[in-house]
Amino acid sequence: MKVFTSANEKKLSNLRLIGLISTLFLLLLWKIISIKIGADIILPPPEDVLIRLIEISKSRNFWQSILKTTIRTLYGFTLSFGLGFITGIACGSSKRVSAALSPLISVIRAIPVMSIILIAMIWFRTDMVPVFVCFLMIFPIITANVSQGISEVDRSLIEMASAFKLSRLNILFHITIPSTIPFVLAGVRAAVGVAWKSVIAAEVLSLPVKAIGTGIQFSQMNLETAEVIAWTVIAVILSKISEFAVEMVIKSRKWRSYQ
Amino acid sequence: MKVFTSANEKKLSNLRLIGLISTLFLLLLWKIISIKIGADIILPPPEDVLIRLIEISKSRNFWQSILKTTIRTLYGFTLSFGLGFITGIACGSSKRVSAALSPLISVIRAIPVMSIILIAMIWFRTDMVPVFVCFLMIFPIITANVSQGISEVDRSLIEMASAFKLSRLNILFHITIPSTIPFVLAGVRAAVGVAWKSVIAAEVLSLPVKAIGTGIQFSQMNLETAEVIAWTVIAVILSKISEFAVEMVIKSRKWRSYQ
Amino acid sequence: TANGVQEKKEEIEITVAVFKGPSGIAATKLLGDNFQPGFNTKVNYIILGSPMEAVAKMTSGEVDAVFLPVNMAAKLYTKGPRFKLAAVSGLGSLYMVSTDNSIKNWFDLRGKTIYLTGKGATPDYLLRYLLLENGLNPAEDVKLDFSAQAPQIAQLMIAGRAETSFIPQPFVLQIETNSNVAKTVLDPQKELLRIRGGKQAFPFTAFAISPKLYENRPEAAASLIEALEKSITWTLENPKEASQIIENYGIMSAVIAKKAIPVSGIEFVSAAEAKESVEDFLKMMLDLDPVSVGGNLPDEGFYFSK
Amino acid sequence: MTPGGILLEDIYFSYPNQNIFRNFNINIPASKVSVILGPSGCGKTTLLNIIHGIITPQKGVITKEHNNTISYLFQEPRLLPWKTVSYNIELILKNFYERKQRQQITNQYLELIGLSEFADYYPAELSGGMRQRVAIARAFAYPAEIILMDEPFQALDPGLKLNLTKLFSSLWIKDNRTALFVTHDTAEAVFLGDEIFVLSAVKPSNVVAHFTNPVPREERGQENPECKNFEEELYSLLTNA
Amino acid sequence: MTPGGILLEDIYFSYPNQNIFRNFNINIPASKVSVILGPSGCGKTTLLNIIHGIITPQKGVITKEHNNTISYLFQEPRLLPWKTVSYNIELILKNFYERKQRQQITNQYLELIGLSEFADYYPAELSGGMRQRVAIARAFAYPAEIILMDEPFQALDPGLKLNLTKLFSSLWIKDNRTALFVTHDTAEAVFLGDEIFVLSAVKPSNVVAHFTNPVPREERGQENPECKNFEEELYSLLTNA
Ligand SMILES: Nc1ncnc2c1ncn2[C@@H]1O[C@H](COP(=O)(O)OP(=O)(O)OP(=O)(O)O)[C@@H](O)[C@H]1O
Ligand SMILES: Nc1ncnc2c1ncn2[C@@H]1O[C@H](COP(=O)(O)OP(=O)(O)OP(=O)(O)O)[C@@H](O)[C@H]1O
Ligand SMILES: [Mg+2]
Ligand SMILES: [Mg+2]
Repeated sequence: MKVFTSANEKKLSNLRLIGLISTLFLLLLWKIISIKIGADIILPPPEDVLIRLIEISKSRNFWQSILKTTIRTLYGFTLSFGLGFITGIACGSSKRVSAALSPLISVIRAIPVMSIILIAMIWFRTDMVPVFVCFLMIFPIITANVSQGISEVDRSLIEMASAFKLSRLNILFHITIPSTIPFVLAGVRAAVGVAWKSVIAAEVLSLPVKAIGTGIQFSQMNLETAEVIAWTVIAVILSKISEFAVEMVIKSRKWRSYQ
Repeated sequence: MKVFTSANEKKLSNLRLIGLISTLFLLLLWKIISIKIGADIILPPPEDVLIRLIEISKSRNFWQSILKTTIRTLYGFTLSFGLGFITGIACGSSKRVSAALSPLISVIRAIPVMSIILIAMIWFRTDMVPVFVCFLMIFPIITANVSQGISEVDRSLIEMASAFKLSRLNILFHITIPSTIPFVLAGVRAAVGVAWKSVIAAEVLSLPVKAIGTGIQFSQMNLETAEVIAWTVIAVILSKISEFAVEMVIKSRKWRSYQ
Repeated sequence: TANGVQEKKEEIEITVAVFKGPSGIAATKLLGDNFQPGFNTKVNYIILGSPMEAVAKMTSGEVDAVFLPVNMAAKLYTKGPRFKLAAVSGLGSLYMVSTDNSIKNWFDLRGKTIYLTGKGATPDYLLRYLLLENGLNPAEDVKLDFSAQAPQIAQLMIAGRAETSFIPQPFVLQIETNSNVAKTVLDPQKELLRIRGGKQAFPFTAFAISPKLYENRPEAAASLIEALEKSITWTLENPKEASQIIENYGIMSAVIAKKAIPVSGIEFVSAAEAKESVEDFLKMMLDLDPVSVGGNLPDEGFYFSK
Repeated sequence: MTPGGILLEDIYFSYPNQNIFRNFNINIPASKVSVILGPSGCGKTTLLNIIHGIITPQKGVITKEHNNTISYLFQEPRLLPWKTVSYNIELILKNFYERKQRQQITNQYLELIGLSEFADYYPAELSGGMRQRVAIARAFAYPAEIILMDEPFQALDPGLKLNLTKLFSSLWIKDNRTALFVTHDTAEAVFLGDEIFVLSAVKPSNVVAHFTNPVPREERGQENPECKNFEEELYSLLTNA
Repeated sequence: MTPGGILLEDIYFSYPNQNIFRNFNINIPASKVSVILGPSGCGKTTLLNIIHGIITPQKGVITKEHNNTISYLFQEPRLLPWKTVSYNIELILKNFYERKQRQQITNQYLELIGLSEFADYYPAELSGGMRQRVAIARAFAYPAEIILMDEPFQALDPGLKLNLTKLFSSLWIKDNRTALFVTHDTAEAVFLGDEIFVLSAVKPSNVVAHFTNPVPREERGQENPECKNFEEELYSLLTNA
């Protein structure tokens, strides 16, 4: 015999607790490894990094670097997402377009960043090079997800639409695009981390005046490992924030499919 | 009035033609840009690169480098795919596991490669560093796709399974995993390019003895741009081959869903 | 072995790290002969990609002798695993190259965009110092662009896409031979001597050794240093053979090594001889940015003596 | 072939692993309601798909008037999960009407199927029968010269079924468009169908029986004994086959 | 409550945007076949889901024997698209039998529903009625003390329907398990049901009528006038409501 009354709230706070414990565990692990390695120059303990983080956060340069890197990442992400989405849709909707674009996409997908950076430097302002690198990394991820999504569109719905003679544009907007949404979301989830990573990596190479990557490189050259990690912590936090934003968007979706 | 007889083969060869034309067009574009830039040291014309490619392909080192880089990429890809898939499934199947792993995954997702490379160098042999970098890039892509896939599993099927009291393991293997396959494929498609790119980029940094990345770096040091591009062409071809392999796997899937 | 006397001490293994790139040239003969110092000390040679990699391995105790920038050596002595300076193996080989031949002195750089590499590394500090000394503010009067690596800067210079760069050998040579307009316009080595009044060009690369080596086997260390001196001399005299060895070890390609050997400032200066110039150089860095040398100058112990 | 009708001659169609039609012939008369009966899996849905043009037979001749617009009620509702009930109907009217008129027509048909209140629901929030009704509304609302329906009144309770068959009948009387539907319900077949085709159980499938409804439309009904007899004849044909 | 039966008391259930049950009560007797009739969208499927435990009412008491195993034939086939027909059935037997026996049972039920030839087909390669039959086989094959069925014989031709109702009857007579099914077909209700519940059209829904079938199981059939009368009574109740 089962009697039902409403009660279902503890779970969420339980999950938060698990997350917290696991974060503390990671910090502990870090502490232990740093003690084991026994060289601050390689891996300083968390508290040193915290102190250093507070120190560097006092400078104006710090905040400007964060701002600039964030702008670059947003820019790179938006650009790649936009172009990747359109290209993915175009390739997925027409075999001809796909055949025509596929050599170009393959090149973008495969070209080593090192090989193209010179050309990028000629074409863009140097502080746009990270944006370009970000594009090279993310564009293929989005395209791949979108075109896989399109190939998974429920064919019975497409059949329905063409039975009712819907225009290609209507099919695109009311069937194809909505069906690819889960794939686009997966792509976005995957791409968010890659975006930060690739922008920062490119900053380390191209060293724009204000940039997290420049901060990392500069500190690394000076063997200020605590500072390197302080910058890293910033990068992780930024990425986490953007992940969170993406999750919010994902959760806001209203409909779900039925069988 | 419509009369039907079988005929449907031209299309494929038509698509191939489009692909060919588009490749030729890219080569032409390259030629034009190289003329416009007017400096072989920045962008030599395609024919120079071809000649150089033939020259370097005569050395044994060339083939060994290709082999080694391929092995590293395969290794990195397989490792990240395996771990990413398992993690994705684990996180997608249980909110607790997800809460527990999420801090670690966020760190892996966000940590700039530069910041961890020092530690990586202590822990791995030099020629494993590219594998590690590849892991850092691809693991989050696969995890993201798998967990999105799980959140899209048709709930009516899960309901059916639990109505028939299927064990968690059976649900996992017979419902969850098959449903995520399209997402895994999307992830794989996206990851293949990233794998090559990140391995080669890491090779440029860590310069293992035999490696495409080392080839690129050496040629660049010698200001042999044609050679840099020759190596790049190799990278593109390798990536293209692996893409093709992935497409074959994707096409071999037997079932399709019905509404 | 070099020494007939059998040591009672048990054998130890030490590892000498050589980098890919110009700094590795100094070690050519050591590598080529697989030089062993004796004194029950077995030496392994490894080739590394970058100083960062060496730093990791030095701290973890995997590397006992290494070539690296002088300020990094100082910092690793004060803050890290107490490596000592055993010798200087390379002097500065940086030059200001430009397609604008109206640049006659450092003040003429005003308003220019200068391409250089390594923010936070020696070239960055040195250029800033020289600009300051010549009455220019590095942050305002010039634009420093770090966005390309040395080979890329060279490519841009040759193609006429960049006007002025502050770049090491052998790229200076490459630019001069491949471009008909770009020329070396300023020599920072000379300028530094002018300003600070020293006798010697500033030290660029240090040969540093670990406590394990200098405490347990000072004799072997001395023998190794001696061999390094010979190696450098031999390399400078036999660039052709040397460059083949360099290529075999994957340090550089032979073609480029042959060009680089005479111009890369490879030179042996013993720790004692170098002490004054090193101190002066570190002082200069310290004044510019204390972080670059680890907050303060290294003490006497930094300079190895047998 | 009468104009507006559909003539299939010598149709050959097979799926990769089985042959459905060989030398199949059927003549669907214009401006009449034709019904297809037949055992599960015999090829009724396949036949509708061929007639519509969704699938192409490997051989054969299909003769129908050019540019005939066709409305299709699929065997499954096939609603867009990400659109509301009303939008699912409105969407297919885009080629024909302005926004205002589309909404008006949508509301009118929602009214007819009794789902006005549920206009803003998503398909996942409906019951099975409700989804089927939305699909019916969509097929009815679509302006077409030919209408194909695959088990239109499945999953509906007897009251609704009665209302909707009557609704179909009254709509049909207005414009007499060519209609072809598949059903398993002999009462429905007798009540609505003018021509009744029965497909065979064995494959390749063929028309094994063809009846013309002896009762004129106005006189059909549960009470009419002639209808009863005809229905019983069909029923016994289907249950013995 | 009789043991093996199911008793729902004062059930309250609502979806986010509508209230389905308020103070809802029903007593499903053990070892009998109960039928639920009711207009489309009134809450029949919801009721089965509550009884099964797939959804939890916001308030109320459900009394059933602990650990009763329940088999459920959903309103939609819910087959796994990536598994063959036979594997779809075999899978749900995993908790009970060894591989050999599973295959044997699967084959036996495929035989009963007439799809032996299609054992290795994927669901997408079946017709609608064939999918429904696979779902029926799955629900029948599952060893359970209670069986819930949501419109079990929909989408089937009259011949099959007759066979399968007879099949159900004969299987049921062997073990007399508690059965509850939803249908829109009054003939089916009268032929199979011992207790017949009719739900109301207006929501919150309630049992508006409850009949006990006056005809004993052995005597039921199309020809029996008592059955006919009972069916007509139900039919007019449903069509007038
Ligand atoms: N997931 C859901 N979310 C919101 N509302 C729902 C959901 N499922 C069903 N409903 C609503 O609950 C009501 C009852 O649905 P239910 O499926 O129980 O009807 P039913 O009696 O089985 O109808 P049918 O005979 O058409 O299958 C309907 O009005 C429907 O709109
Ligand atoms: N996509 C497909 N691939 C392979 N075989 C198919 C496919 N669709 C249908 N079939 C086969 O074709 C035959 C006829 O299917 P169809 O859907 O036309 O039957 P139907 O007469 O509509 O049956 P029902 O009354 O059950 O809906 C079936 O045996 C089925 O297995
Ligand atoms: Mg059908
Ligand atoms: Mg229902």
